[in-house]
Amino acid sequence: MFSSYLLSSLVWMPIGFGFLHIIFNSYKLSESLAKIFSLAFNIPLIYLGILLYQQFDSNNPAFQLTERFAWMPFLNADYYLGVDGISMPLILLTLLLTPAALLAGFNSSKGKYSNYAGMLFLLEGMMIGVFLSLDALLFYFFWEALLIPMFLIIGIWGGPQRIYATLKFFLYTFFGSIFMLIALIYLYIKSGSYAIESFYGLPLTETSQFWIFLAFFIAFAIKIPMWPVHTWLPDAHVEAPTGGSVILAAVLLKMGGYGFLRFSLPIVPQASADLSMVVIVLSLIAITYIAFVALVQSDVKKLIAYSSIAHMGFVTLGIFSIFHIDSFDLSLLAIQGGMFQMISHGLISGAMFFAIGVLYDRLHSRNIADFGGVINAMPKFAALFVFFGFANIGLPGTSGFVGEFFVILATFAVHPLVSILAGTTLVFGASYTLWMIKRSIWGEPSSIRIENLKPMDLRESLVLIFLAIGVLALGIWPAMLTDLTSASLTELIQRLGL
Amino acid sequence: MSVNDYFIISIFLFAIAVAGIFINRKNLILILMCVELILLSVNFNFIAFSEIYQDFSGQIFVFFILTVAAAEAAIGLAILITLFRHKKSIYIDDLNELKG
Amino acid sequence: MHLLLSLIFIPLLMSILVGVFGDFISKRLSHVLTILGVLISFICSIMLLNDFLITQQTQDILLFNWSIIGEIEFQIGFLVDSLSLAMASMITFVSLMVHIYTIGYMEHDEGYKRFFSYISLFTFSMLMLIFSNNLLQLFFGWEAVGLVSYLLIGFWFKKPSAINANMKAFIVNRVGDLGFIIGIAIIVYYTGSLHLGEIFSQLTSIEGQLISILPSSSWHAVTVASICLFIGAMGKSAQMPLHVWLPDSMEGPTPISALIHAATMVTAGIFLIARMSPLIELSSIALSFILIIGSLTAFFMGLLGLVQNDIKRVIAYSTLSQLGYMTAALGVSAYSVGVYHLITHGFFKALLFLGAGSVIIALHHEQDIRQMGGLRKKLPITYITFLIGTLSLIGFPGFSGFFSKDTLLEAVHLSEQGGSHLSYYLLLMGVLITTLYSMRLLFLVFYGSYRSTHYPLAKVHETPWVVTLPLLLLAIPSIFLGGLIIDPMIMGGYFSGAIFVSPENQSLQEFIDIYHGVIEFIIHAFVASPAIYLMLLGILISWLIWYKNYSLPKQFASLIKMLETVFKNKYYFDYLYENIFSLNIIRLGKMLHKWVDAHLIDSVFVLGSARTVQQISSKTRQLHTGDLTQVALIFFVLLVIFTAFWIS
Amino acid sequence: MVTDLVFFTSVAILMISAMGVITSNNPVHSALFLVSCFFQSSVLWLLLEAEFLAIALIVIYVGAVMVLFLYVVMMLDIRKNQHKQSVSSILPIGIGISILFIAELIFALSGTNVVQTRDTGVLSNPNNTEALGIELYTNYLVEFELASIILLLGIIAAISLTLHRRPGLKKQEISQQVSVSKKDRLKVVQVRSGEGA
Repeated sequence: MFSSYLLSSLVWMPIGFGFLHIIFNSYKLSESLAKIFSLAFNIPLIYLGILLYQQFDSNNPAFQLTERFAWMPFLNADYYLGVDGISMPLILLTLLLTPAALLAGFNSSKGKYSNYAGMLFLLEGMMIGVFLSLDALLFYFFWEALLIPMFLIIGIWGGPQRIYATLKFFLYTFFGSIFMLIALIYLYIKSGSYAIESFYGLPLTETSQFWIFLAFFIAFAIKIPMWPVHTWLPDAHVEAPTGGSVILAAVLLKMGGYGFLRFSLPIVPQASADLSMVVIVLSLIAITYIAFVALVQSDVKKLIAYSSIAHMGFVTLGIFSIFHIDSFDLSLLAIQGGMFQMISHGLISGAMFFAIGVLYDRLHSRNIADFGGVINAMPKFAALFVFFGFANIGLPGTSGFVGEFFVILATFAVHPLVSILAGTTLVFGASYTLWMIKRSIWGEPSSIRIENLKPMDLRESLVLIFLAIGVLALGIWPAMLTDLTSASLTELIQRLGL
Repeated sequence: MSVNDYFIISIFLFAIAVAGIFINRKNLILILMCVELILLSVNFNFIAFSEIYQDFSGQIFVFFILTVAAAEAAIGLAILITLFRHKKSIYIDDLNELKG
Repeated sequence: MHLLLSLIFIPLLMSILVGVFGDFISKRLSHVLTILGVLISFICSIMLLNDFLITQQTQDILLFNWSIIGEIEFQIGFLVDSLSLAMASMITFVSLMVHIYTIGYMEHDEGYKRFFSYISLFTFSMLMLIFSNNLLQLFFGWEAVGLVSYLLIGFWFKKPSAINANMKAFIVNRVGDLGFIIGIAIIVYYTGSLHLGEIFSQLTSIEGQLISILPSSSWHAVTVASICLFIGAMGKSAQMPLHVWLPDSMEGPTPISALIHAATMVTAGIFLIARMSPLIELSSIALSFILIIGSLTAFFMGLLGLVQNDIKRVIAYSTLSQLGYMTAALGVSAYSVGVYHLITHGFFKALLFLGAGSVIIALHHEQDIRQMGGLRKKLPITYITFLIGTLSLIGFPGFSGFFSKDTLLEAVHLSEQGGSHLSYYLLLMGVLITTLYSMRLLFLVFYGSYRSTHYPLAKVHETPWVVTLPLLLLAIPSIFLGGLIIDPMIMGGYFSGAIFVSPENQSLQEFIDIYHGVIEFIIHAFVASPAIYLMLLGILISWLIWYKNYSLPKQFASLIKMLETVFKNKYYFDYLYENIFSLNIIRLGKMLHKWVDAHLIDSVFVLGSARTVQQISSKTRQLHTGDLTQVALIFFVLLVIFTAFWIS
Repeated sequence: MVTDLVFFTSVAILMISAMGVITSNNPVHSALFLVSCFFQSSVLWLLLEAEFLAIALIVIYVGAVMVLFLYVVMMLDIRKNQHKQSVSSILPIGIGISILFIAELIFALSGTNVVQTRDTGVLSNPNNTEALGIELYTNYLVEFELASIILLLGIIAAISLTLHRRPGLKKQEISQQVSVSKKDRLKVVQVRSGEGA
């Protein structure tokens, strides 16, 4: 049964689990039982993920395993799901990171674990829904609906300034989405259907392309986020609970990049090409400017949040460079770099935020000055933290390297300066990450609390080791991801006529 | 005297009742009374039309209006009493919870 | 193939075993495992070298496809040729010696197992680097050795100076890596491949291309690519102005100073340029650039060694200076000579470092040479081996270093490359300076009287055999290796398959033509080159100053004082980087964060829009008096208006 | 002629009373003026053949609703000096708008020509009360029942709104007294011999 409605199961099963958890809460299910349930629920989901991976044909660029039913016939909106090479890795990422986020909330859910898990499952289902929807209205539905659980996660389990942060997060992203909705409605009027495929290749005038691109761009740029609409991210991350940060950094940001690949590029190729230089410049600003800003952060979560922005700069840089590259191979390299960076950043930043959560649970501080000499009390944690730090820097052998490497290589074809500016991340990324590591991990224990830190427990080590293996595996053999995406991205580039 | 005169009575009664809402700064009871007056003016219309068209519907409707108005008055006064218990006042200027 | 894989991956395996399962194995087992790993590596590399010498066959092996993007193949594979095998033999041998030495040096350290895990990992990374057949893997090894170097410099992570030094080392290296990666990008852009063989076969597609990085200026792509690659090499091989990390890296334990920061990792830059010789050869501007940088480094960094009082730092500056020599050799297209000097230097410099380490252990972690003296009698083995190392370093005739340095000087002398005359004289002066600081170190440490007050001489005794054995084993190649391999390596064209020298840069050939054996080489050195006399002069001067304590004439004193301030401040490079670059970057970051992020974007745009809404609503909220009559009035007014519409 | 006289007298009193309702300062007076209004309306409705409704108006409004009003007015003890401002600031606008409204409606009325149909006697055959009753219990039965439910709801709502439980009031809870069990009241203590107080 699951195999014939695989995609629907992937979307609705987590949502069902989410509601189950909320029901558990109202029946006062014991905390430990809820934890066991929440982990057990992941088993069928991961199994579905494996099924999906097996059934997916990576050589086929088209949408696969599609399910289509009439949903709102009067609007020509269908319940239409499908998976291709672009959404496939993002779904796997979501499936893998949600357990990490669940585990992160075990001791920090303020006694409301059941609700917390419920929200995360709802979020998971909706995120998968965003990646699987092939109907614009359905896409929009999931896109907006997932703000609610995220809003609640930050708003209920967040830090002291959580109300400000949630409102900022919500209003920022909501503001962007409105424009996207307008664009989608316009496209619906033009094409007569909400199916995304029907938007592809619409004969749109240059002016309408421009406005549609702009509308999409605002929505996706805020989500990803790009400079200068990035300021919600540090605040949201700082106030979010660990699990919320993990999901936010690992998956939510990727929706922006996914949107560019699914909507902006194929629907309005002309406008994308015309405005690509603007995006490239903004991405370069994100990469360089944000690095400076990250360097001076005293809050470790803020630092990682800023570094996320810089890393996502590589995603947009890679995606939009393709318009300025003559050679097909290098175009593909650029866009693959962007795609790879999304997945890799998901793993690495997820792990970084998780690791910071481990420290936060013990010290109740995110201030770098309050750390220092953590290695003395928690050597294994320090080893993993330094490992993820180096993955964040983009050390070859970790997944962080691949995306940056691809993009830097490919953007040389755009202009040498682009490549050099993008390459400065090698220096600046190393600077802020190592400086942070130096102040937090190395050195003598800065206080008695650091000396008495208790080492990682099994739950924490398992998550971090698991993510570390993922990061290493992708770094050592990136082909397992690039092969998955290659057919779809190739088709995308060909569709653009480059 | 013609049936039109009843309409004019109705109009004046309505206008007086509405003006009563504006004039009165004293208490809510007066507003409730004005509402009763407004209902009365409406009833006049129904009855007049009933007479004009020789149709019972108008009178039936007035019958129902009377029923509902009675219930309304009872509930309105009950609310008023509850309100008075909470705020120790039914002075209109004190009832500005909706102030933005 | 199996030999090669075990050569490279067994150290990795051992490193993972010891690193991950360190809690479950004893100290003894951890060093046995890693030493066994490196020993296997060493044996394999000797066997492969032997095979190669017999068959003369270069092998290019594909391990797996890392990723294939369109037509661009990112692969992991190995290139087994003369260059990589020569390097591998040296690396595995030095690494083996260092492994053994570490048993003694780190005996009482908490991080004993961690250390062994790191150095085995380093050996693996270095082997990945040198055996790589493509730029991707080369970059991987390049960064991996950087990582291990970072971890090892900060090995004693409680020492603030150590954790500062490791961060500095990594970040400075990253500046170089930026150049490297841009170089790779240029090469991929023009040739569409990362595989070394394919790149070299497609060099025509890059030759003659112009790149304009800044508007209104354009350079030859070859030159830019070569210089970019060389910037990478400058970072790793600590050439001016990216040298600042190397002296600081001496904060790490001495064995790694010997292994990483003298013999192997820092020579990766030299290796890279030698590896890329077919590309570099196409640009004489790049060659001149390399030559000038190299000779400047050789001269100026040597000078700094004169004023250092830390035994390891003196040797570190000596390493910098020697790396400058190698770079200069590359600059005159004498790649084989560069690599030759690299190999001999690897041995005697490792010997010197390990010897210094031996002194340090004997004096119970005392590194200041002002606190030493007269240790000749107390530490006989260390003294003898240190002396051998020093003689080899200063190029005393007959010693290993003599051959490589003399060949190098001849190559620069005969070269017609732009800047080669200046370089030649800088390098010649460098010989004098090398002798001065080396002999100063020798005299201050082993001669004269013991000066330390807090560690009595009576307690000083020779170090255990695990320390002295590597010294003795390294002393042998430090004496003989140079003489033994000069014949095949330089004169016999051993590198002909791996290194390409374009016909117009064949200056070394003249030297090869007049070469008639080792003995004649030594005799020729006395006749043809002033280097040997400068060396002898150096010994004389240093004997006078630091042995006889002959004070300098007054008029020199003030000049020397002034120079000393400059030298002590290391030409103000650190000042420039730390106080001007770093500080201003942080200041810029704070400014951007405060003014752009917090004020402009957040206050003006984000909160500004919120504030505008608030202001508008605070005006409109006054309409909501909450007055019932008013509500009723509005209601009624609207009723009147609609009625008016309805009746009209 | 007599009808005209009755009509105009009633109208005059109705208008004066209505003005009295809205202008008098004392709510009791207002209520009494309102009673007068209802009486006059009742007279006028009689003229319109609505005998039953006229009587019902008096019974319901005068007899029940207005008494309720008076009760409430008396119960609440509204002090006369409570109001600081006896005339609303928006009074001129209110009156202006009211006049405008009157003008509008009269204008509307003058434009239409309502033609009175001949008296068919439907409304008083055999008499108004019976005719209305027949109509109500046949054609409007469902609505009639609904009206009763509304009244019921009104009763329940009024009671539940005004029912006021004062905390701290001492009173008997019989249901609780009855449902008491032994172990709530009785505690068996084992007293060791020789240790008892």
